Amino acid sequence: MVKRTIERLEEVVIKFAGDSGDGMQLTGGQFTNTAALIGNDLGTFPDFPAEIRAPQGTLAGVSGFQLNFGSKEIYTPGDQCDVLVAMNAAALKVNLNFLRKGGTIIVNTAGFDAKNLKLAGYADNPLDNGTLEGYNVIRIDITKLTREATADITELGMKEKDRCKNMFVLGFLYWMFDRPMDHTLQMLQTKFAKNPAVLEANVRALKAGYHYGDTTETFTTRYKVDKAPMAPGEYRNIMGNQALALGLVAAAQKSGLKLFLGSYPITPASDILHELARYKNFGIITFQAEDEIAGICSAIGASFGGNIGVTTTSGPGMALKTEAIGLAVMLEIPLVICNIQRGGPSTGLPTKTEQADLLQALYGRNGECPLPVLAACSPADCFSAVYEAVRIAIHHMTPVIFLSDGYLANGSEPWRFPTAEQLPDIPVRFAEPASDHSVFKPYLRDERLVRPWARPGTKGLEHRIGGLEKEDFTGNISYEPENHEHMVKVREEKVERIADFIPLQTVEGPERGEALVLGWGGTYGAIKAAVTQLQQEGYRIAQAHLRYLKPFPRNLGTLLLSYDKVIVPEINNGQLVKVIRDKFLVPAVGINKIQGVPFTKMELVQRIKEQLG
Amino acid sequence: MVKRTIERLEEVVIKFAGDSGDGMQLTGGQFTNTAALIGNDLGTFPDFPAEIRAPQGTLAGVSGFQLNFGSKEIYTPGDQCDVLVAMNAAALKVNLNFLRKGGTIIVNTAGFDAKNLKLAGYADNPLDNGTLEGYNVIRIDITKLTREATADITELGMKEKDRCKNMFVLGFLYWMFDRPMDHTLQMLQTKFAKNPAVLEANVRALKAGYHYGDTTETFTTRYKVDKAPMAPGEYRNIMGNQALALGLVAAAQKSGLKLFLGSYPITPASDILHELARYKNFGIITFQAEDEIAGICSAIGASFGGNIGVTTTSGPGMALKTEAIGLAVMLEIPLVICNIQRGGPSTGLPTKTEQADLLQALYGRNGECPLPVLAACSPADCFSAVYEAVRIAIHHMTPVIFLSDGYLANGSEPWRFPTAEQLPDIPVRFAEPASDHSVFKPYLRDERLVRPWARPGTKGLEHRIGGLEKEDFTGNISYEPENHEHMVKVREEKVERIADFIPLQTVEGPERGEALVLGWGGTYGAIKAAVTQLQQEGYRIAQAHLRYLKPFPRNLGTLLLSYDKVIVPEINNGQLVKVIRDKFLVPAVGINKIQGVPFTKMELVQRIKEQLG
Amino acid sequence: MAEVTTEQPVKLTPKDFQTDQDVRWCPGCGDYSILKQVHTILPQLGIPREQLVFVSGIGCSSRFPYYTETYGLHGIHGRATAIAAGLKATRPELSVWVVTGDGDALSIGGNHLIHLLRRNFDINVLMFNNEIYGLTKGQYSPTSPEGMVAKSTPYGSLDHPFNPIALALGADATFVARSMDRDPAHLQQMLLRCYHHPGTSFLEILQNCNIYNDGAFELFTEKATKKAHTVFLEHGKPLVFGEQQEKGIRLDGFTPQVVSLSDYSVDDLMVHDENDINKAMILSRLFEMNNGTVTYPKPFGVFYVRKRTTYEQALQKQMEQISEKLGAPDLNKLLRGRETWIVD
Amino acid sequence: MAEVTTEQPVKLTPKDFQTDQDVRWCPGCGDYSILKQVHTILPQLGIPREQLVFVSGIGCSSRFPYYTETYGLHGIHGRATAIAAGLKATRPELSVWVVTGDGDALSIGGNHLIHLLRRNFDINVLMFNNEIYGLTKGQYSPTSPEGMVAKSTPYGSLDHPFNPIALALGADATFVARSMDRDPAHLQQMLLRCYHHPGTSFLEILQNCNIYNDGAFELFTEKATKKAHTVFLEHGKPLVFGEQQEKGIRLDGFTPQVVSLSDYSVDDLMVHDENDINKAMILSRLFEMNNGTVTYPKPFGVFYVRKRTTYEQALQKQMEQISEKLGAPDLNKLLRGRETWIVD
Ligand SMILES: Cc1ncc(C[n+]2csc(CCOP(=O)(O)OP(=O)(O)O)c2C)c(N)n1
Ligand SMILES: Cc1ncc(C[n+]2csc(CCOP(=O)(O)OP(=O)(O)O)c2C)c(N)n1
Ligand code: SF4
Ligand code: SF4
Ligand SMILES: [Mg+2]
Ligand SMILES: [Mg+2]
Repeated sequence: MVKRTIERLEEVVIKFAGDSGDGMQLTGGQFTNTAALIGNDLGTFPDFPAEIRAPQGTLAGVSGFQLNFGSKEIYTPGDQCDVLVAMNAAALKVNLNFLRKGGTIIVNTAGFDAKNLKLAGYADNPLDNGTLEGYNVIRIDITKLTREATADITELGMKEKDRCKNMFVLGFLYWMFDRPMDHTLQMLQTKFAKNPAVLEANVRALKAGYHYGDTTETFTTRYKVDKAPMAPGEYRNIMGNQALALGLVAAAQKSGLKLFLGSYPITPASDILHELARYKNFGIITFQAEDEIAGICSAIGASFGGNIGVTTTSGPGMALKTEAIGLAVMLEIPLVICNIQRGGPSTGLPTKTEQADLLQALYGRNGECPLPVLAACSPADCFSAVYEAVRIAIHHMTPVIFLSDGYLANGSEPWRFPTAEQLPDIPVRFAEPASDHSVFKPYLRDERLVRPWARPGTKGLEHRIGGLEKEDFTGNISYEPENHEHMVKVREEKVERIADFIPLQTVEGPERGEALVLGWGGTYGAIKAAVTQLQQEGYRIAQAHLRYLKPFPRNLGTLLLSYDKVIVPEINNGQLVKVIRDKFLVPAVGINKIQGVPFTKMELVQRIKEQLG
Repeated sequence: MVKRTIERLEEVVIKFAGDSGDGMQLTGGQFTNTAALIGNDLGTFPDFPAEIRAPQGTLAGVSGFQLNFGSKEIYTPGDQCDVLVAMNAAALKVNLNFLRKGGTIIVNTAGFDAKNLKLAGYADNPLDNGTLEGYNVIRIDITKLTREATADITELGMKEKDRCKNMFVLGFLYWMFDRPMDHTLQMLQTKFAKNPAVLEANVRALKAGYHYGDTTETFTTRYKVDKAPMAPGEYRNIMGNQALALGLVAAAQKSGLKLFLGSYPITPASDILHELARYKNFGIITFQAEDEIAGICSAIGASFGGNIGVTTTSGPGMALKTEAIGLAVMLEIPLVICNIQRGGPSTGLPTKTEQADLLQALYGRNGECPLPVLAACSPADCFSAVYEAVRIAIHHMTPVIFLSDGYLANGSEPWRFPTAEQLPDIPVRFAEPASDHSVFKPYLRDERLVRPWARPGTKGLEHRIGGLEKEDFTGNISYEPENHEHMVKVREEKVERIADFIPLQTVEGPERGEALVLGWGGTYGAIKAAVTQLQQEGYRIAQAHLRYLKPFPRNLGTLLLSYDKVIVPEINNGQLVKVIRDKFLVPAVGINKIQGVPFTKMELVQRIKEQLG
Repeated sequence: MAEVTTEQPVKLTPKDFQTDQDVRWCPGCGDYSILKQVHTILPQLGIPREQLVFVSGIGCSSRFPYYTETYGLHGIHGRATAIAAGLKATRPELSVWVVTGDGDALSIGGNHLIHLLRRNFDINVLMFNNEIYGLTKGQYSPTSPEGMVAKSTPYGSLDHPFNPIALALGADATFVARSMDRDPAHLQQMLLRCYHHPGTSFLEILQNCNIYNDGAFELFTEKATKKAHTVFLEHGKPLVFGEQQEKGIRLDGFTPQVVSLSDYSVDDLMVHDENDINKAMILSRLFEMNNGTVTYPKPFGVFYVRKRTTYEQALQKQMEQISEKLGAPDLNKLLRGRETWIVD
Repeated sequence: MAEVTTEQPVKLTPKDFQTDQDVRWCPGCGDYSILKQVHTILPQLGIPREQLVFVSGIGCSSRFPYYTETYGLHGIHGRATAIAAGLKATRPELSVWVVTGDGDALSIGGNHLIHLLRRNFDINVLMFNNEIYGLTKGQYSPTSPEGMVAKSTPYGSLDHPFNPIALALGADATFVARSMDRDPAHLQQMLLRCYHHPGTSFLEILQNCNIYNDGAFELFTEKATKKAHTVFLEHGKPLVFGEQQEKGIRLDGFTPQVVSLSDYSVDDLMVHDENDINKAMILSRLFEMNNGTVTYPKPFGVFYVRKRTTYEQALQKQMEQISEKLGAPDLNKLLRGRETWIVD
């Protein structure tokens, strides 16, 4: 047996790519979980085709899953990949330019027959014509080997056996990166408990892949990626939408309130609805409404009823909700509106990510209609950020807009999940009838300018409210000029005072310097990676990432003045930068990318350098 | 007979106030027309009750009509009134604090009986208890005198006779301001042609009022307001919504296109629908849709069909249209969206004015979704501004948002209307099939980045477009990252290039100085009046009023830098000022009023002075 | 119908349901009578004020909650039904009422209405049909007759109107009825039926807008013509009407005929069966059959009623079943998920 | 139906209606068949491609326009009907088709659909009913059966579904029909009927989503069961069905009964009259009558059709009348208004 080198790597990016039917998401997910269990830090991002099921073998049908894992802190799913798995010609074509020069390609040679080449639009075979020069190409006839491995399972047809191809690849990669198969074997046991033949086929394919690496003499290098130095604790892997759903459930539990989700399906927000629909035993009610307007309006009804009303949506759905958001602002009831942003405008790029709904969140309603806006910065952060959104909504009796995006929603990362006890309390205080039986005043405010929440069914608090301008204190309809101005100012001030109840903005890096890179939302990881590298290169720059977009943390203005330059990278055409310039009159500049995909570290490094001159 | 003084006045403000049923709008309108015919410059504003028909005699039921007319240029309906007509106690109570000290009050004493006083919430009679000290009070039992004047018209009952009270007042005011009755007599002839008894009663009341002034010895002063030095030409009086409707009709005629209005009624925009519905012979199609979404969507269908699609609405309706506006931006079709702003947020103050939808117009959509935004600055300006909006929509193949407001919509002023020939051309060029029969490219752009408009029914131009991101040139669906960024930038740049086809921003006043007062929309008159006064007081300030809010005129930035200070008065909580600060990084400051009513000249004068320190 | 337990039997009077707000409808508006009938029946429900919620949209009619001393939400145009659904889903023990207009319910709110009806939340929908937009000062509505001259249609409307009863039946409503502002006794009876029906109750109330559409329903409300032009539906009773109760409705196949009781006996007449959807559908179109020769009366009363699980019942049952199956909620277990690892 | 004049008779083939875009539905999707049948009948209409416009909303089905070489507009979710109305109002000479899904038409777009139907624009609405949201990957829709387990209802849906035919009839539609993806000949026939009906044609097309709701309509589409579970409506013909055409539908009062032709003769059966609204309403609920004991078939074909002036006809007539009355437009006169004065 040939002795093989084992190379130690700090960080590896693998992209699994194949036809939609090839099971790449599952493969990637399994590799991810195994890496996590071993103790690597990681970040993942799936790359679904826009069509439900595009014809097999076509470019439109390619489905991918990217995983970045390492023995150091990982901030993103990775810029370029080190290893590309290409199950067919189309998968190679779509992904080749994301592979770094010198990287490894594992190809299923069976996916490069004449038909596949034609569907992928290759005139001749890239495996043979020099296209892949400079890469380390590992050719395996995965189809054939899988068939062989499962040859004597007579219960299954060829088609079913071929479906195990992905396990072969996974086995091979487990071998290559020296990972145990246990986790996946366990998963297969559970998944196919009722179907022993399929189970057997999958297990055989997995092991065949592993042993193929082990026994075939061609492959001389194996890699080892050690544990990452992560904060001690118990971890799980989590995707953004899942974290968001759990954050809502946790908030419901901790507040002791029922949570009602009124929602209408839309990519990439639907999974929150799907996820929450499973938690009926947590008292979570999900209501698939007839449209987005009914989604938010039913949530408003639920909030008026003394529950946590939530609605989830994306771009076009958000546009439809703006009238009702105005009502919620007038009613001053707790409500959480989650916008999982996607590429716009209009129907836009439904399956791609973007951050272009910030100005809509801040200003996209008729009239002066202020409300708090929060954004999550990583998949796992969706949990705590939405939890905070619920807390603010209840504590300050206000609708809150919570922004996530397609990248966070479908991306995943390790999460040191909290225990229920560690979560901050969400105290709820419903109004109670005055002891002197005086008339209830639904708009009598406390020092935070917050009005009482009267739960229908409570004797003595009967009251009527609506979307017309109302008299302060009594809530009666009022057309009085001065009252209107007063109420507009009070509603604004109420939101601004939330700043007294949120943390000051922190920075990562020097307290003053050449530049502050100011971001928000899903760009955190990429900015972090880029700024870290630039700091290592000696630049005196720092990073600040906003969770609170309205109100801003009290110290933001002072903070901005401590740097020579403020640079604002965004996955849009420049939105936060507008607000910063207006509010603080600093000549902040944007770095913008509007391609439906996140920043890569390297492009940020380069573009920040350009800004630093 | 006593000889009476005739006093010459430069400018007079009269407010007609009474119960909704008292016909004050008609009275005001008649006095206005007569003043206009005489050659006064003028501005008016009606002040409707919020209820359809609040109980008679209550404060909520008071209906008012304010008229400012003069022998000099008039910019607003006036801050305070010189003459108040109060038909009952409630009318007095609601309006007294808008009367200048020393002003004249004409009261109908019959409207101050015990019942009326109680309904108005007066503990005792203000006519007797000193409340009106310092005013010149003219008490007339108008009800009784009207009944007497019409006593022998046996065909009519008391109720019908009492309805002529307003004519008595009008007659009296005609006498007081030395105006001819002809115009009103004519109007009555036409209006009551089929009802001679009612005609007779009205004519008698009118004349009785006139003669009452003439023959009663108590009133010793009459006033004369001479012709104003207006630009020579033919004038008519016009309200904002009416001007807007005419502007649309004119644009349809001049472009040779059909105009389709898809709209859903909402205050204060409904009158545009009502008005346009009358012009069927101009090929105007009005469609009262089932909601605002259907309103704009049907207009989009019409635009796609090669017509001018228009939709009109206000606050809450605008919110509902934002998703469809996004579609129109993607389709790049001509469409005019008129938002007649009202008090917000939510249902807000439906019958009051506000300018708080500017940021919504600019940013209130999902994704990067740019379109031109224009605003009218006076009732008559609604005509030319909306005409320009149509021109831009067609010339640049883009939806355009046109902003007016409740104040402009219902206000009126003299209008030197153009002839059809004087109106700028609106050339329309539909795409034609290529002579070489090559495939039609719906997104092939010209040097203005404008795409061709292909009219369904044209052979060879069959094409399919929609709200998904599209490839430039072909218009095919495209999920390509670079294409998306390109298209986002192109759509933005296309709108920005409109700046090459609009006039540079002008200023009224010195070219440099202490301050520039920058406004937009319905505040023009009030700012003009205030700035004029301040200039007369010696301040070196100027006024610039924006018609184009996106794109800004090319010279705006330079212009702002020519003044020490930029002051932005708005009927909102500060919206244009945000855009100016962001875009030009000048420390512009706002003067804001959010009371559902326009600025008065004097409060602007004072608040600008405060800013000047 | 909502089940409610209270400490003590509640003794309320109509006056207890008046608020301190001035009622601001136009003098003479039909809304006043409806308000009065509602205030009259509310004390008869035997539930305390705090268990009642009135939700409305926008329109003259939608000002209703301000005038009723219960919990109330004056929503946005057309969305009262959607708001009420969310409230009822989370608070099934409350008695939820929607007050809406023909524009609010059938124009902008048409979709939420039909979805509410199919889902069958136990909510009582009172649709004030004045065949006009009152609040916005007189445009025609989706129930206005073709040719109506109104503010937005100076030359007459072109729209074929909805038949609200037929639409509700088409949307699988479980309770469909019609009454009018000018028949207090009947209206009260219908309101009580709405309350007692467990499921969405759709009640069309013809309401006179004396400012913008005065007299639209004179034929049915005025003494002189009412008897000849209305037929009051009663379960199990034959369809008899006319000045002297001298006419009836008979079915010729599926085609309703107006017959004289001098030619036919009462036994020949169609007998109303409020549980028969097919009959209900036929009756929903009875008045439309008017032609030059024969005048068909307009039916009032309950067209159709059936029992079907309410949405909130099904929801509650499902939640209980699932909870039983999955056990008590364990947040820590949920947060852990299925796979974890420990870093130390 | 749209009247069109062209210079020359047009001779087109189905191929002429294919575009250069790859069809991106899932392999096996029922949409392919529908596309094919539409492409098959289009050349039979005798109108040129440029006179045709396909408007759609959002959904798998709504991608249709991209695959059809005519004018096309892929709109936003639920609004195709509203867009089409504006197009047809201004361009009555075009033949306008709406392609929509059960979610697009009945969920978010329910309101525009029912308003389109009552207004009766001459537009052909093809609703692909797969009882699921395809494009968003498998949530239940307003036509999904109660209890359906889908992405958003892991424990079964609680919603009582719409009956699209009953809803359309309740909304006063003038043409209501049903067909299926798997019966090309019938589908073609129905498409042609839609085209030739002057007014809004509502055609429900049962369509198999083989990814998220495979086999939902097997009972009606598969050879083994089709004959026993479907009844094809033909005007003037008795309602016969069954494996051997051995069964029929008979009316007992208003209640349809399934009878065996060994017990009854064909003459006893209900005869389809597509102009009878009452019969159509009864038939619309036929399949719902299934209970443990008796199985009622699902009707296919034209349930109901009637002539009623189309909206655009009424509009055009009104515009002509007004123009005649008011005379040629005179912009200068309009701008002057009624009262002017001269300043010199
Ligand atoms: C989104 C929105 N669109 C339009 C309006 C304007 N609006 C208020 S009430 C109304 C119609 C009222 O008609 P109806 O529902 O019949 O009530 P009614 O006043 O006749 O009782 C309209 C169009 C609004 N408030 N909000
Ligand atoms: C405003 C808006 N809401 C939601 C969506 C997401 N969405 C797209 S298609 C669709 C439903 C599709 O179902 P259906 O109409 O039945 O079409 P099918 O895909 O089944 O053919 C939804 C919810 C959207 N695009 N826009
Ligand atoms: S406008 Fe009509 S419906 Fe509205 S309050 Fe007045 S009378 Fe009643
Ligand atoms: S998801 Fe279903 S409806 Fe959509 S294309 Fe695939 S099979 Fe057809
Ligand atoms: Mg109404
Ligand atoms: Mg579907």
